[in-house]
Parts: sequence; C-alpha cells; structure tokens
Amino acid sequence: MKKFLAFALALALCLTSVAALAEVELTIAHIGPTTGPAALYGLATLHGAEIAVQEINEAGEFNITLVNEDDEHNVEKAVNAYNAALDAGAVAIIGNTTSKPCEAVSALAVEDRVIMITPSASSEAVLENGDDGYKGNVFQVCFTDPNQGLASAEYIVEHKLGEKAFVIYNNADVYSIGIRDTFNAKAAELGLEVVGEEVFNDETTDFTVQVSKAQELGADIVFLPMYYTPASLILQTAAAREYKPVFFGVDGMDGILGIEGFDTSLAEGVMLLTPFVATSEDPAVKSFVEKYEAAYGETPIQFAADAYDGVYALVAAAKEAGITTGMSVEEVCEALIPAMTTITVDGITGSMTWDETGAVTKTPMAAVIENGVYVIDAD
Amino acid sequence: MIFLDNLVNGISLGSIYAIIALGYTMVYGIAKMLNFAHGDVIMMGAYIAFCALQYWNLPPFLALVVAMLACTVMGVVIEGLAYRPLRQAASLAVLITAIGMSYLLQNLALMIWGANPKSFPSSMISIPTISLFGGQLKIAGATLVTILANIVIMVALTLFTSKTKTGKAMRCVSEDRGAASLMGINVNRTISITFAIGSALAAVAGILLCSSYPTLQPTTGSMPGIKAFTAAVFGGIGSIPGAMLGGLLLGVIEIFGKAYISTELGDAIVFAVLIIVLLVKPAGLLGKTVREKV
Amino acid sequence: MTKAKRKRLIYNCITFAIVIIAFIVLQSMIENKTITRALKGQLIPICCWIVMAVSLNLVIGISGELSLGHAGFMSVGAFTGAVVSGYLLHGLGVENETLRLVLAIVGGGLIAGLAGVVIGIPVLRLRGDYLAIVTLAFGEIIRNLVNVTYIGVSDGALVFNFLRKNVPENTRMLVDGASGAVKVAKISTFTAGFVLVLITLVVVLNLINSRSGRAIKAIRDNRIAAESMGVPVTKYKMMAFVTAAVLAGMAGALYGLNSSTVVPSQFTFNQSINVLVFVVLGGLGNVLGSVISATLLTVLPEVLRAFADYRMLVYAIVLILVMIFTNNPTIRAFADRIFAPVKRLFTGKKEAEAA
Amino acid sequence: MTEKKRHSDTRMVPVPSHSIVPERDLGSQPVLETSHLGIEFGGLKAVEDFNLTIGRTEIAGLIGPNGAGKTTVFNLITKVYEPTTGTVLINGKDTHGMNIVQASRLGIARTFQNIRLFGNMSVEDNVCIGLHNQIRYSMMEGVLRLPRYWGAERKMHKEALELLSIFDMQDLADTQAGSLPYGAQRRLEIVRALATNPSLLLLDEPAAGMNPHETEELMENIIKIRDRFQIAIMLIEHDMNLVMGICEGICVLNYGKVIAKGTAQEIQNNPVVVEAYLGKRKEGEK
Repeated sequence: MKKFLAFALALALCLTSVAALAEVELTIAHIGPTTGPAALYGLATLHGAEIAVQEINEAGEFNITLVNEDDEHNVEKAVNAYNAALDAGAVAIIGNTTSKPCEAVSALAVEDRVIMITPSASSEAVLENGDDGYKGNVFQVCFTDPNQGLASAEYIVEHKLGEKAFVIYNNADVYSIGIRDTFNAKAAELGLEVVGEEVFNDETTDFTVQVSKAQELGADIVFLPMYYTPASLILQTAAAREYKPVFFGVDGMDGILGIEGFDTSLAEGVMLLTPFVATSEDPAVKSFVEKYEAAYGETPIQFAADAYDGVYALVAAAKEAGITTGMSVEEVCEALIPAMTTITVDGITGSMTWDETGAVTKTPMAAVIENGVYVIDAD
Repeated sequence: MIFLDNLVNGISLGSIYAIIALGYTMVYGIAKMLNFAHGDVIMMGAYIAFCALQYWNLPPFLALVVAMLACTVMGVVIEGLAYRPLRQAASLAVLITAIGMSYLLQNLALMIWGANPKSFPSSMISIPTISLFGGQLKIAGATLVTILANIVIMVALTLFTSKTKTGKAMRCVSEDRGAASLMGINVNRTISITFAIGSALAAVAGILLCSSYPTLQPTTGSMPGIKAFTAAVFGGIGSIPGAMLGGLLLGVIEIFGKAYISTELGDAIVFAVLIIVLLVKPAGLLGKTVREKV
Repeated sequence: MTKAKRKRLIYNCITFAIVIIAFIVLQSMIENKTITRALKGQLIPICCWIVMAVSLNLVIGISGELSLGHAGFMSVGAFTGAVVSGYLLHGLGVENETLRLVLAIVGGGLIAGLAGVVIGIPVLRLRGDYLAIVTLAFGEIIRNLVNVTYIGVSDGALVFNFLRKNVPENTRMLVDGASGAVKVAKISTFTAGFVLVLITLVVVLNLINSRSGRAIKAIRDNRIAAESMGVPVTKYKMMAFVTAAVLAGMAGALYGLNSSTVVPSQFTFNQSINVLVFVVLGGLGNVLGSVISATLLTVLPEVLRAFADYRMLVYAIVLILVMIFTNNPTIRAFADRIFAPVKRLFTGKKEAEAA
Repeated sequence: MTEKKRHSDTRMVPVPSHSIVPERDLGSQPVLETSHLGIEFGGLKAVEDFNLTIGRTEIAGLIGPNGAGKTTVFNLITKVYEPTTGTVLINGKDTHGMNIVQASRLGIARTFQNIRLFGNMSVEDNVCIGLHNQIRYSMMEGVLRLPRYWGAERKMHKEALELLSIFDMQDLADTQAGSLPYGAQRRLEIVRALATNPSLLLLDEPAAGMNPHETEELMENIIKIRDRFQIAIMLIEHDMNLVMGICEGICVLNYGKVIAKGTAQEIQNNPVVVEAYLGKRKEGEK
C-alpha cells in the first residue's frame, strides 16, 4: 500500500510538472440559487467561486472556466441545472449551495461519477448514499449540521453562558433541524436545561409568539440555529419587547451585520460559531474581502468564503491528482476522490482536511459582536 | 398577562392585514377582480420608503409621502396598462394577468434592489416601547402606530365613500357598472381612482408591515398578501368593514393559534377557520348573499 | 357519424398521435444517445406537468371551477408514493422496481383522490372566487400538515406520527416532516411517465365525451338549467374534482419517485399557479393545448438558462402580453384583420378541397 | 319517446268553483296542485296564496303585468325557491324540502325567461342532457368505452334528432347552441325540456322576441307537443293572441295575487283583469 502511494505521489508530481508547462484547462460548474427566494446564498457562493477562479487563473498553471447554473432552490430545477452543467462540459461541480437541491443532485452525481464540492449544503443526507454508507464523491466545505450543534452546546456549557436555554428553529429547513437535534441531545448530556423550543418556517415574519414564550420561560440563553434573516427579525422583536438574553447563533448567522439598514446595536453581545469572520486581520481573508467588496459592492458572507475555499480545495486536489486537460468527468472524479482525502487546505475559513465520508474537519471560532463588529473570542 | 400580550400582538398583526385587505376589497368591489399584485405593490412601497430613509435621508413623514405617491402612480399605471384592456374579458384572464404583474414586480425589485434582504430602519417609527402593568405588558411603538393608523384609515375611508361625490360614484360603479356609466359616471376614471387609493394604502401597509417585521425582500409582500386576501374573503369581499373585521380576526386567530395550539400549524389553523366560516356563511362574515336571478 | 363527432375524433387522434410520436422519437434519441442530458433529465417532470395541466383543465376548463390548490394533491401523491415505495422496499423487501412504481402511483392516486373527496365535499358548495380561495387554503393546509407528518418503517411495520419525538429510535424515516421524503429510491422511468400521460388522456378525453362529461359541461355552462334538467350538480362537480385529484396524485407519485428527495415546499401556492398558467395559455377545455403548453413552458425556462437573470422578468411580461392580446376585443379584432389574408388562404384552400 | 306512464292513483279531483282544469282531465290525478303557495323576500310578499290545479293534458296560461310574480311562481314550483307558505304537489307528491333536481325527477321541466342554454355545447348535446334521466351508463363505462356506452350514445343520438325534428331543427344538431338565432334558442330550450320526458312542461315566455309568423308556428307546435306526448303545459306569455288562442285555462296574477281564473273568454271579459292591465277606467271613457 505504501509503495503504491509513493508511486502515485511520484506520478502525480510528475504530471504536475508537465502540467506546469502547459496550463490545465478545466471547466467547472457552480450550481446554486442565483434567482428566487434563496438567491442571496446562491449569489454569495457564485461570487466567492468567481473570485477564487479569477485568482487561480491569474496565477497560471490552471485555466478554469466557471459555468453557472441556477437551481432556484428547487429540487427539479437543480437536477436540470446539473444536467445542463454536464452538457456544458463541466468536469467538477461547486455546489449546490443549499441542502435539499444538493441531496437531489448528489444522488445523481454518485451514479454518474461526478465530483462535487459543496460550499454550504450542510445536511448529512448530502454525504450519505441511500442506506448504504457514504457517496464518497461529495465533499463539504462547511461543517455538517450535527457538528455545529455539538460545538455550540459544548461552548455554551464550557463558558457558562447561561443555564436555561431556549431554541428557536426553522422546521422547514434541514439545516436548522439538524443543528437543533444534536444541540438538544448534547445539551441534555451536558446538563444544560433546554426550557423550551419553538419553530417557524420560511414565510414567518412574525416572531412575537416565539420570543414571548422564551421571555415568559425566563430563558437566559436563546439558541438560534438559522440563517441571519430570521435571526435579525428575532433580535428586533426581542429588542421591542425589552428582552435581553444571550443570543447564540451558528455559521448561518454570519452576515447579520451586513444587512442594509439593520441597527447593529441590536446584535450587540450576540455570539456565534463561525469559521469565517469578514473583519478578520488575517491577510488572506483581508485580500478576499477587499476583492469581493470591490467586485460586488457588498461584504462577503460565510457562504462566499466557503465557495472560495471550495474552489481552492478542488484545485489543490487537482494538483495532487495530476488532472490534465481533456480528462473525462469520470476520470476526474476517480482521480480527485483519493486526492481530496490527502490534501490539507489552509483557506479563509480555517485549515481543512477531509475524510472518506466527505465531511470536513476544521475548527470553528466563537465570535461575539461588539460595537458592530465581530470579535473573536480569544479562547 | 401572556393572554393580553398575545391579544395585542394579534391586533397589531391583524391591523396590518386589515389595511392590506382594504386594498383587495376595494378593488374587488369596484373592478370585480382579484388583484393578486397588491401584495407586491406593498413590497414596492416598503422599498421606496426604505430608499427615502436610507439613501435620500428624508424624514419619516416625507418618506411616507414619497412612498404613497410612488405607489399611487404605480397602481394607476398598472391598472391602465394591464387591467384596463381586459375590462370585458373573463375573470380568469384578468386573474392570470394580475399574477403575471405580481411576478413582474417581484423580479423588478430583485433587479433593482437585489436578493439580499434589507432591514427596514426603525427610525421610521421612533416611538419607544410602552410598559404597562409594571412592565408585564410591553407594547412596541410600531404596534401602537399600526393600530392607530388602522382606525384612522377605516374612518377616513368610510367618510370618503359615504360623503364625497367620488366616493359615491365608487359605490355606484360597484353596484352596477352599466347603470353607473348610463348615469354619467366615468367608470374608467372611478376604477383608476380606486386603484390609486388602494395603492396608496398599500404603501402605508408596506411601511407598517416592515416597521413591525423589518425584513425587506422582493418576496416580502407575497405571504401577507395572500393572508390579507384571505382576510378580505373572510370578512366578505367587497365590504370595507368586512375587510377590517376579517383582518383583525385573522391576525388574532393566527397569533392565538400559534401561541396556544402549535406554531407549526399556525397557518393551517388560519385557513381552516376561513373554510369553516365560508361554509357557514358562504359570502363571508359581512358579505351580502346575492340571490341569483332566475 | 356527424360532423361534430368526426371533428372530435380527429382532434383526439391528433392528440394521441402527437404524444405517441414524441415518445417514439425521444425514446430512440435516448437509445442512440443523441439526446442532451438536460432534455433527458426533464422528460419525467414534463410527463408529470402534462398530467397536472390536463387534470387541472378538467376542473377549470370543463367543470368551470377555479381551483388554486392543485399542487396540494400532487404533494399528497408524491409523499404517498414515497411511503408506498419505501415501505415495500424497507418493510416488505420488495425489490422489483416496476412493481413498486406501479403500486406507488396507484397509492398516490388513491390517497390524493381521498383528499379530493374530503376537500370537495365542503369546497364545491361554494362558487367562483370563494371556491378559489378555499382551494388555495386547502393547498396551504396540506403543506402545513405534511410539514408535521412523520412516517417511517420500524421493524417491518409502518410508523406514523405528527410528532417527531414519538417516532421510535430505530425507524427508517420515509417522510421526515419538513425535510420531506428522504433518501427516496429513484424508480420513475420515462416509459412510466408516457403510460401515465396516455392514461390521463384516455380518462380525460373519454370522460369529456361521455354522459358524465356532458353533464359536467352543462353545469359549467348553466348550473340552474342543468339542475332543472335533473342533473345532480354536486355529484358531477365531485366527479371532475376527484378525478383531477387522482390524476394529480399519480403525477405526484411519479414526480416524487424521480428524485432522491422531495420537500413539501416544492408544492406551494406558486406551483399551483404555474399549472394554472399552463392551462390558461393552452386554452380552457383544450386538452391538446394543455399538453403542448405544459411541455413548452417546462422546457422554455431551461432553454433560456443563458438569460437566467431576466428569465422570470421576461416570463412575467410574456404572460401579461399574451393575456392582453388574446382577451382584448380591440386588439383581437386588429389581429384578425391582419391575419385575415392568411386565414382566407387556409379556408379558401379547404373550400377548394371540399369542392 | 316512450308512452307516458299512467299514474295508478286515479282518485277523483274535487272540482273547486275556481278550477280551470278541462273536463277531460277531471277523472285523473292532476299534474300540479298548489295550495296557499307564497313567498316573501325580506318582508315583501312576492307571491301570496297561490292556488292552482292543472290537469293531465291541460294547456294553462299564467298572465299578468310585469313584476306580478309569474316567474316567481315557476321558481316556486320548480323549487328554485323554497316557498315560505303553502304546498306544491306534483303528480300528487309533496315537494316540500326538495331541491331543483329532486323536483325535476317528479316530472317537471321548464324553459327560462332569459334563455339558459348550455351555450358552449352543441344543440344535440343540449338535448342529450335532457335525455340523461332516462338513458344511463356509469362514468367507468364511459371512460372505458364499454358496450353500454356505445348502445346508450347511439340511442341518445337517435332520440335527440327525433325530438329536434319537432321544430325542424335536426340539421342544426352540430351547431353550438350559443350561436343559434334567438328564436331557435327558445325552441331548443323547449326541446331540451321535453327531452326529460316531463308530465308538466313550464314555458316562460316562449314567444318572446318572435315575429307573428314564428309565434303562429309555435302555437301549432305547442298543441302538437301536448297531443303527441299527452302532457300538461303551463306557460307565461305576454302575447295575448297566443295565450287566448291555445290556453284552456288562464290564471291572472297581479302584485303576487291571483285576481282571476277561467277560460279565455271569461278572462277577456273580466273587468278586474282589464283594470290590472290598462289601469282604472275614468268616468265617461268607454
């Protein structure tokens, strides 16, 4: 086995050096909702990927053509988008941005042998292959939902942020449900009392019932496993009701400070676990944020960062596997699968490695919002 | 106390539904069409107010005026371009056109303002939260303004339709369009005025909606639009007091359903109550049952 | 045979011929591998949308009732289909995919039909816009209920609950609340879709041109007159409504089993409206029109992928313009004048042939 | 058309002084008996104390000024409205609590003042709807095109053409009903009603909008229909030539009340009727 690995490595190095002479031409597709109600996430991942592609192309060695296919956050359209992407000659896919479309597309990709690196589809079903283990050709840049739930519960207990927790989650969103499930389980294990929970759905704008329940039960920590749009509404509702517990969010909460018109003072003291902070002093992050702001006129959210890292991971694996111009989709996929599990990528969302299941290992950072900016909690 | 709290929230939500429902009901009463795009006019109104506050730094009152003016123009233009050519057409054709208009407005908003949600500035309504019963009951400023605005609009509309010449003309057209036109009432103009008023109200509704629930997206108007439409039917479509009653009841039922039964089934409860009411009173709570002439 | 009957026969033959020829061409393209992936991937959804449009046309065009909740029945069918197929596989160990697909489609149709009966009894007492709003409400209620429905297989038995926490630990979930049907085995085939379209066409066309269809149309044209002739209104309205629900349920099952995941939010009010647009643009009561418009309007957005950002905008404008152009008397008269020479060309030719 | 079933109930009809039933029908069960029939719309008595008996083969007329409540009487008999007071017996059966469909099954059929055809359907299909209560097959037999479908449809086609031939309309069978000329639409309504095989046919202003020649033809046809099918016909009409020419009994309604009943001659000479139509004569006028 060792011998084989060494051989493969030598071969890869050999191929890489050949490739260095002539640029490797690659067509990759981004699939995500660039229109429709989830467009903001799809556009973020698209823009993040575009910046990465631009940088890589400028650096030479690779010449990547990025194709974008819109899935409208709809399962049927996602399958269409995937087929259109392959028709357009894509050999690898950055996507899908959201979980459900990604589940549908990855079920096809595993049969067609197409490598997928999803920036932000975090449900476990994305990686699982029916009931028989894992797909193996699908890799996540973001954490899986259970990891976030675990980490959040651990962090809260460890730092004694509160004693009575209340959970508000979106019961129409696998992302939200997944985190909530493991959070509750871990909280019970660690002895953190969850005094109650309430749900909402994608169309909910009125959170008075949910917030007043939490207030009534005297919860001192409110866990919000959700994206930042509903979270902003919850913060505003709580402020209007003069309810001030610790609000603890997850990576989806990132971006809350970027909402145009949002009174950032409402988010004061909100904590969240996130692998990416746009205000970080890290030079790589800084450069990414600058480029992003220059190109699209807005501060990147974590989705964009995940997609940016996703493209870099793909390229790193491609280098590792020695991908050349003109390889078929299946060849690229079979070559990249082993490569993905051997590489380590130091991206703007942390240092990442992948296992055979496709799940990522990276360290989340806890950030707290102070004076309208994220501050990394030192420990 | 939690009961009172829910009641206040319900009335607040219901007041917003009521104002939106007024727009639906007036247009239905006079033009006999379901203006599905009404919810999206609300969204446009909110976006314009947002721009006025955030980009042009206008004071809240001027922002309101600008939004109302813009929506009025928009309503009249939509009516003139898309609905007037279909005055004689089957109601289904008009309904589909209205749906097309709804898509159009949403996508226009997406192009102009992008998909990222905006947070509606709280500076629009800068009345602080009031505490009652020693802080046990807290009423947000936006809630108070919403309820007050609802009452003012209601009274003003009732006076308008019963006292003014234009208002009376509107009632005539809603009773019998043919007869009204024979009596020398300009039907097209009356319908335009109805759209103008309905759209101006939509701007107010949009601002109130986004003051209470400050997320602003191209789809912001859809769900409240459908709920308010339900409220209008609930109260008896075509009836102004019916819209008011339907809206308030719907808001209260929604909040109580969520608070005491299940947040998951909140919407299902609202719609189930609607169905039960329509089965008992097929023309809605305050609607007139029209006997079919044989 | 009378002229009207001959005309009807020709119309029906053309409808079936178009569908069958399209199937043969596409099938041979699949075998020759000359078909693009994008088109191939859309074949089954197109079949589903055709069935949806034709069945909704039965309610709107033939029965004359505006229903805004048709996607609700599709949803019921999709989740029932996923449960039937999943239970057969995980509970009873049935490996045969065709058998599972057929049973799932039948099951989807049955349960959707049942929902149609339950909904139809109260709804069909109402008229016009009220009926529209209540069907809309039912569509939303169905979606809300599916959001809290948990169905799974535990030790070979079917588990059903409205609360996730009451579902036993070792359950293989089939429908997981708002997460929808999860890890569905994809067993839908284009041939099944084609057969379903044929069944739908046979059922709807034969129904329209039979005693029951005549009664349904009579009620649409004039309810009071039909009642005075002794036509029981509720019975025939129910017949149209429930038949449409069954067909929508079958389409839903096929649709659901075509993807590894199905979520309740796929079957919203907007989806009902989409199908309504197919029906209206295809022509009320025109079955062939529904087939064509459902196909074109499903394919069109995919063809327009290049204009992704403006796609919906263009769609909206086209929708409005089409409605105005086809329904405004002045514009129509103008168009007729313009096309009169063309028309004369055709009619003149026909007359010449007849002579 | 099958021969009319004779009702086994052949009890003698008591002959009230105001009966307009012709003598030949006195021995058999009347098709229609109303007693004290009345309806209020929000306090307004649209019809009050309406008593009428119609014999098996009678042609009866219901006349009166506009707004007298004539159509309302038809609507009460056919159960479009539920009466506030009184009863309606059709072929001896009380229609209390019945709906339009149930009443129609007792053997009444009608036409409408403002024509109510199935406008988007062919003339033949309009007639077939009337035949539906006699020629049946289930939805499944229709969808699967089983033998009964073909047999029943063939029979319906034949009978429909035969009925249309009464008014010489068999050539119009394929025409869309809504595109027929006005007079033809009125005639089609009669054929359609006749197709239900009624024992009482109610015609609401059958001659409205017809020219004198057409009216003449209509009169002949009404008598022809009665003779051929042996049914009772009750009609509302403003054309006095028609009413006086063919009606054996006439009932005059004004302000919802019956003001006179009798033969054509009796009605013509009744001062109350003349007053209702022409207003009170002033002194000195002839």
